[in-house]
Amino acid sequence: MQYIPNTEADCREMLDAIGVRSSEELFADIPSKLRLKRGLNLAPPMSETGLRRHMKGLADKNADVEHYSSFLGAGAYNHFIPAAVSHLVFRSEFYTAYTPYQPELSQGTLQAIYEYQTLICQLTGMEVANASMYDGSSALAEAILMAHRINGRLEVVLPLAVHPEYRTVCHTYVSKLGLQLDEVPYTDQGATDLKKVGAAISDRTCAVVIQSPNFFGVLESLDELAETAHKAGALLIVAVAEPVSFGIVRSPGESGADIVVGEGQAFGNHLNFGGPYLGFFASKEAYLRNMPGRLVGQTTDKAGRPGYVLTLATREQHIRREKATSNICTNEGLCALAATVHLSLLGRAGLRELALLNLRKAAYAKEAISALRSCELRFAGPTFNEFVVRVTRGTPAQMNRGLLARRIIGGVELGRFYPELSDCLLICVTEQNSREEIDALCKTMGSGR
Amino acid sequence: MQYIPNTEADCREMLDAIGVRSSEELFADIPSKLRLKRGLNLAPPMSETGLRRHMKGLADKNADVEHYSSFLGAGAYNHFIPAAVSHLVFRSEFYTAYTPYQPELSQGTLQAIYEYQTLICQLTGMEVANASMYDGSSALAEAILMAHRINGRLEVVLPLAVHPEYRTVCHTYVSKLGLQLDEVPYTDQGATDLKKVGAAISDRTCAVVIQSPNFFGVLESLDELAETAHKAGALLIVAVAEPVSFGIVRSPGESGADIVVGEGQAFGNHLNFGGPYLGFFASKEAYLRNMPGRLVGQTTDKAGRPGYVLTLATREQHIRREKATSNICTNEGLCALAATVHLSLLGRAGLRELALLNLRKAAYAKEAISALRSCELRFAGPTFNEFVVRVTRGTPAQMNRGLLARRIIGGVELGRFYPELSDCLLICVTEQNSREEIDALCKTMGSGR
Amino acid sequence: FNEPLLFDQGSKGRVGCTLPECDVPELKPERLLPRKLLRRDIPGFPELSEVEVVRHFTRLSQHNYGVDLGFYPLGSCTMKYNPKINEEVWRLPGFSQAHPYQPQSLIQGALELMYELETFLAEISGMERVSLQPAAGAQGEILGMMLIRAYLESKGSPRKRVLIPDSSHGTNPASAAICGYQCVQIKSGPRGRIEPQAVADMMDEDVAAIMITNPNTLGLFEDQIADIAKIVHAKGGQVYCDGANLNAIIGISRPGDVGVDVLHFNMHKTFAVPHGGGGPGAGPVGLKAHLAPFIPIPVVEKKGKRFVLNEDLPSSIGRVRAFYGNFAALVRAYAYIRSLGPSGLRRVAEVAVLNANYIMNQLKDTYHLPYDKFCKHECVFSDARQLPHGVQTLDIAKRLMDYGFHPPTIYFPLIVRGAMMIEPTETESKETLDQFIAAMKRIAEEAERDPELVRSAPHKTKVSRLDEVKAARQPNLRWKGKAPRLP
Amino acid sequence: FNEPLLFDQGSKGRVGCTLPECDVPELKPERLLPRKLLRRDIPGFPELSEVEVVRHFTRLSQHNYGVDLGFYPLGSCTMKYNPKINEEVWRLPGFSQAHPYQPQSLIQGALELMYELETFLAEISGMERVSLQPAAGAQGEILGMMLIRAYLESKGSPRKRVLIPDSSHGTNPASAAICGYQCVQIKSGPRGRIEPQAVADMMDEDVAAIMITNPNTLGLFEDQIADIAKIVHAKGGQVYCDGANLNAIIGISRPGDVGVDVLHFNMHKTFAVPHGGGGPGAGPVGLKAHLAPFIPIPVVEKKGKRFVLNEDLPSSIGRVRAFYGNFAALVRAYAYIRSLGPSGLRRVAEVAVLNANYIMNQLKDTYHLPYDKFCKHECVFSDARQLPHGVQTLDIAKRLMDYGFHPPTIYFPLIVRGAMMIEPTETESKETLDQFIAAMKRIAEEAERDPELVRSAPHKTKVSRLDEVKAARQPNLRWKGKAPRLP
Repeated sequence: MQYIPNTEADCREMLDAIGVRSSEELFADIPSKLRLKRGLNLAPPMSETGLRRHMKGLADKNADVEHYSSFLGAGAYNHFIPAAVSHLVFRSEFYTAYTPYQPELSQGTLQAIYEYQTLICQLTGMEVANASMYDGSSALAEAILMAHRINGRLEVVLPLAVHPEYRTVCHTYVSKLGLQLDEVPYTDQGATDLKKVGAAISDRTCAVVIQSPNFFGVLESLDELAETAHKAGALLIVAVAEPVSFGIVRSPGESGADIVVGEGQAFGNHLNFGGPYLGFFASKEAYLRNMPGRLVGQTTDKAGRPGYVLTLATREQHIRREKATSNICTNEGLCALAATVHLSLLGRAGLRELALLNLRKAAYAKEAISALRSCELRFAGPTFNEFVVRVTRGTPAQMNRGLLARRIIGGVELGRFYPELSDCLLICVTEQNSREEIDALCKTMGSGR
Repeated sequence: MQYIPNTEADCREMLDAIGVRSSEELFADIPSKLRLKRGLNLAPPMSETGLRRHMKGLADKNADVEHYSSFLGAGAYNHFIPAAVSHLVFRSEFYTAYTPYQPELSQGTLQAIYEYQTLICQLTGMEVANASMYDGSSALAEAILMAHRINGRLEVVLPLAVHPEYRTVCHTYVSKLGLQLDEVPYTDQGATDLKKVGAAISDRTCAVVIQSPNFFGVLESLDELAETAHKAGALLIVAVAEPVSFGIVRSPGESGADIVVGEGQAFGNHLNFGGPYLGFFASKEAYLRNMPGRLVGQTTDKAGRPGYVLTLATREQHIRREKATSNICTNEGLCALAATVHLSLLGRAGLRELALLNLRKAAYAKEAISALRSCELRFAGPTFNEFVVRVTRGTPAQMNRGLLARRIIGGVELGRFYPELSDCLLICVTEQNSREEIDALCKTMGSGR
Repeated sequence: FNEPLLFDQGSKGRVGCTLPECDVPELKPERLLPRKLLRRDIPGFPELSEVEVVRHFTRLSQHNYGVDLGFYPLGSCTMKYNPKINEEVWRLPGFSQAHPYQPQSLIQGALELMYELETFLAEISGMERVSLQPAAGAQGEILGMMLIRAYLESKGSPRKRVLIPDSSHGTNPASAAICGYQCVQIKSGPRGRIEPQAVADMMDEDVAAIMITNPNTLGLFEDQIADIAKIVHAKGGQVYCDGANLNAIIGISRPGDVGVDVLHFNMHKTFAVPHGGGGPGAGPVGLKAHLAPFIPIPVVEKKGKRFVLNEDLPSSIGRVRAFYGNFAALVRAYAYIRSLGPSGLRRVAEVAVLNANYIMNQLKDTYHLPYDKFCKHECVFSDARQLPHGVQTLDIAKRLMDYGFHPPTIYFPLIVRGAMMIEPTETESKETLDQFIAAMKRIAEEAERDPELVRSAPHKTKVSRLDEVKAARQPNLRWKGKAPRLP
Repeated sequence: FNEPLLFDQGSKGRVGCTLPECDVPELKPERLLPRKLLRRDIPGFPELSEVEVVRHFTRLSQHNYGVDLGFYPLGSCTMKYNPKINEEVWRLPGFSQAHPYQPQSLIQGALELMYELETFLAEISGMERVSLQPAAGAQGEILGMMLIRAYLESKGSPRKRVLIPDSSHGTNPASAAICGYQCVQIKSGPRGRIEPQAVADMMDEDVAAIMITNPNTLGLFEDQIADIAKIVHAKGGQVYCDGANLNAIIGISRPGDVGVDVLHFNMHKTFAVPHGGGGPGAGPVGLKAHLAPFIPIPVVEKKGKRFVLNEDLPSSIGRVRAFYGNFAALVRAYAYIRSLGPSGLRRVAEVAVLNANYIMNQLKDTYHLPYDKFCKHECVFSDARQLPHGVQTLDIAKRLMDYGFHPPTIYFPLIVRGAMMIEPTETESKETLDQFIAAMKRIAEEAERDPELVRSAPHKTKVSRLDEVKAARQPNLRWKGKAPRLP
């Protein structure tokens, strides 16, 4: 029992001090009929060696992006993580701490979150940001709930070019409160049909949601949308699933967004088979008190020294209970720390360079693929590091099988989410894909099987 | 230049402050004819991604004991290292520190070494231990030099059953000072021939060296040897290359050893393709001032609080220069820390259990191999976790090739060190070898190829 | 020493990491994107070398307290030791570097782990299915209430109200509210537990569910839970159990056996997943068979020897997050369960309860104990005896820091005025408990002898008490600096 | 907070790790080994859980100062930043889990790395061969002197004496002595450098070698080294160069080009291998072709596309350690060289020298500077101006701790009374240097204004000045406790 220090003898002493004969007596308040009369039916304990071996066996049944070339994106991005990130994030003072309820013992966590909030504001071009949400999808759902708290309206415009799983999460989260989500189609540019958005907006519209780059990798035109939404008294919510784009693409804040949310996994967090990821959440300062989640603020101590605390807790559930802005308690603090470290390392020049590298690599792949006879680009709009390819010979599934035979994990088969795009693949290219890998991808895609 | 913070602009400011025009001027004292007139002819710089990929490529050209079953020992042992060891040893406060010259900023390192010294004393049964040596072989050479400092004699008895590379190191180290090393053969038990040792000892004998378990894995009889040596005024130096044996085998101190040295790699240090390893060094208190290496002692600060310092430095080279007990400056502090952590985790019961497990597994393998028609045990003496097998069908090299085809790395081919044992393999079995692996080893060895 | 903000360090042009060289044509961004979409710069963004970044966060870490440094008895948070081997295994490339949309043939290990973990959690809790999707306990609560709502809707009406005891966790009412329910509070009885009669009085066919925390936040087992469940079920309601305190009863009593319909687990409490200074955690939800049709998609199923992700559940409520949950946290929880096995898990509960009772027993003569006898995983004291000296719970908490301990949870549960909620967990030794007990006793003495010493604590931390009122009144939530910097 | 010793913690029967189950017959040890060889117990050995061990060493770590926490200007130790990627790559299983006696077909990556590293070090130093075997710089010195001795023996006589400047590293004389040589000291000239005439005066055919540190421990380049080498060579002697200070000249001047016959490198100085709180390091030795026959076995050679270990060198001096050297340190040094490339390595020297000159320049009006003008990688001040106030170098060093810095090397080199030897390295920013300079200036003021404040420093560390005399007079080198403990 290496994790339970007390031995039988230690326990004996404690039982004696308490004045009971056995630990059984301490459970006397659990009526016999509520007891489990048998041992749990679980596998027997394992030694550390045995566990390591067993876990390695399971892990080895999975493929990973270290051992395969991968062109998967769609909300989860394979970016390089400098060694310094995990070195710092796995300092046990950070990862074995709880939510910083006692600021005097938590200045490390608190200052790092304050820095994280600042970075998110800088990236999104917004005025305030919270300490993190579960992931991009739930952050988007919370953004809709926030917009509803702000203007009390019930209709939300939700384009089809938003990540399909994000849309499902929004439906699941908001439907109980009577909110209605109106879908809007995309154009042949792969962008949301702004005319249709305009037509869908009315004075009942709570918010317009837009993702950019959207699920097809296409950059949306936010400025017009902001104007249209604001005219109708609705809020513009911008979601960003690939935040590396912030390095080269104009920020949503500059385009007039009211709330900007998204997925921060791309910064310092591993793919982790889908989680934990990092929901980021920023808004205009005017809406601060309607914002969900934790906030860290700077203040001073009794000696006048600067220090950091959790603040504006009156919005939260442990003060307002059912009137809280959300029920979020534990969030993704360590993921936010990883993002903060990674962004600090990248810095002003590095983030731009990284974004540019992604843009150029994807452009190179796009051009090479568009030259193939077996494929064509499905959409014409400007893209960042993802784009949709229509397979003209065979099926996307066949093409992916051919790639896999060469240890290449191809694109996401879009038929899974869009029946009308069942002949399409969503291909993502990052700095992790060398030119060699891209050439191998194209060669195999072009070979017709 | 992520490791060089100062930018060109920063450098400019500093040059201005110094009052020179270029950094070139700071090198004006190096005469032009002593300058390198060209750039270094080295590979161009690599990005972190590129480096990681390149290093992984090199590492993948090696086999490792995680991906192969290995039965190699012979001074380097494959033991399980609990995850907590590297977690703690790679806390940067430990590994980015220098030798603790300033004790007020180094209490962590110093207390850990004090604990290490205590653990080594407990294991070896000796009274004092130093803060570490480079490895087992150089520790043995230093032990001989120490014995020479103590009694001034020049002849050393060095049995053939001592690790051959240790013997070479001793020769290299001591020959310049006129010391003479007399080799003594082994018996058919695989033990050092004590009669021959007795015959070799005289009043010119400085020290008798013995390794136990010796290079053949055989446990030597230390008690008689101590008596014989001491009668002649010589010191008994005991070397231990597999210190896990301390968990179940009587300590050299109990048998009368004067100096005990050895290789501590087995505790918490990876195989590392041979280094860094950990030389440990212990002796009787009477010889303390002749001991080489650093020592940490407990003392008090001005407020009377306990604290730790490097001490008895008058033995060392920065005080006595050429009269120093040795020239050791940097030693293997972090390896000693790893050993300290590992031993703390194992503890009193765990170390015994680990030793017993090794003993039992090796005994199981020994019995199974002795039943094969293609092999026989070469020596009859008691062994810990290694033993010598004579191959009776084919050659050791053939047998190893057959094993390798099944991803088993067999034993060390002894012909490399002992021409008379060129038909033998040295097989090591630790807790890392499952019964399944041992059975596969035996089956393949028995299959005659 | 004070550590400046990232933004107040560095120098123009510094970078902290290298990127791979561009091996494709280096086209200008203007050729690749419309000019109006391009960003020029991010004023004020950090410009630091790797050295500076490493030092910054290393120093910040030393301004933090974690379980690896000492006792962290935050009640209801179960701050137990996080095994180091678990931190090693989740980082294996097959887990940490797998993309969620890889073909199913390439994720068999991940699916097997999830499938098995679901089985383990079902066995531990006595539930019939488990969704691993929620990212935290509070999201588990939302999911649980959504399942109840969906089930009741399928029976004709979602109903209107949810009963919540006054000793419940703070997130419970908010979770019910997000699902569109009104909350009605039930008062605890004099024994610190819910009385069946109180439930019966409130229960009608507009009540969707009762949300019970068991053991509750007083550290007491709700011994009448089976009767309460019967009352609720009789009117067609559902029983939700907040499983945050499962550590006390694991292997001893199963919520599923005593009438619970839905339960959330906290992987970062009971199953030793580190809390990360505020997440990520994971909050799987266990449910009874009648709720299974509404479980979020996708679910892992076994077909012969293969594991598959099934999204085809027509009645599913959908998803509460993208992909499949906080997988890396699930890996650790799985490893923990495999390490301990059935006997080890039961021992966890036994020692956790023994440790809590030991503290309760040793301190009950010094501090006011509102509810007596035996507790489960935690005990709750109040400051009633110290208040006359002008020393309150907050002061005691801050003073504990000077003795090297993290304070307990304070002012919660709300039903105890000035509550101190102490949960030692099973990973603390008797010696540590004795040191904590001694410190608590000394503080009680100090409160009498030198109350100002306690009131002005902490004295040994990096900062003294912080002005929280100022923080809330003049929110300063980000660095504003002087952007843009000088060229 | 004080942390008790391992031996004063824990409780009988605790263990901190699990071992694999015994899957072979569990025979009693008495059946496997003679009874007289068996050990019963190790009295006093630790009995701790994993939790306690982790907390113990986590707390101890916080009682330490490392480069990752701040400026560490220990002169001659080159405490530069240790890149994190290097710590990651050496732990790859192919490196860290490879056994030294694996068949050569299974270690091709390791041999390739060693082969290439030898080439790199030869190119950097201008030497013709490199032995990677020595475990540290001091072992490199021994090896270097052994090579010289072996070479001279092959020429007829090992000779008797070695010339060593008074500014040499402390280990030099001891290394020469171990190889059987008498040491003769050469006084530095007024410029802080060795004068050729002084060497010529001492040089005869009994002198085996001169051991020069270049740049020397005053931080000055031995600008007459080529002439000195000529003088030594003319009498058949050899030139040994202590390469500890190579950081100052890498890419700028090569010892091999200026007459050096043997040189040791410090991987844990110049090549960013972490020092580990006292090792492990690595101290490869570069040599000229005439010494190559004596190089230790084995050497890595390339045969076609394969790499092989060659042990067949009949004139080899043997080995200075088992196996092949501190391989894991070599992996890091290799990675460092590959990261920086030729231009990066030269930039290292340029910035290291610039940083040292900046400090020298900014402090020369405050502290006495015995040797002026420009320095290389380090500068040496003395306490001459502070002594009149009763403040000496030791006091200044301790007071620096209160400002958050590690002190410089003190009282070395011996030729400067009260020396403070400051080596900033290239990995420090101008801001850090400015903060250090400001602290040094403040301390100089304090020495005048309030000397007792400086004399009684440090004030902010865990312990105050420790009684080193007591430590040496009453050596307490291990815990003795009361073994055996109570049953």
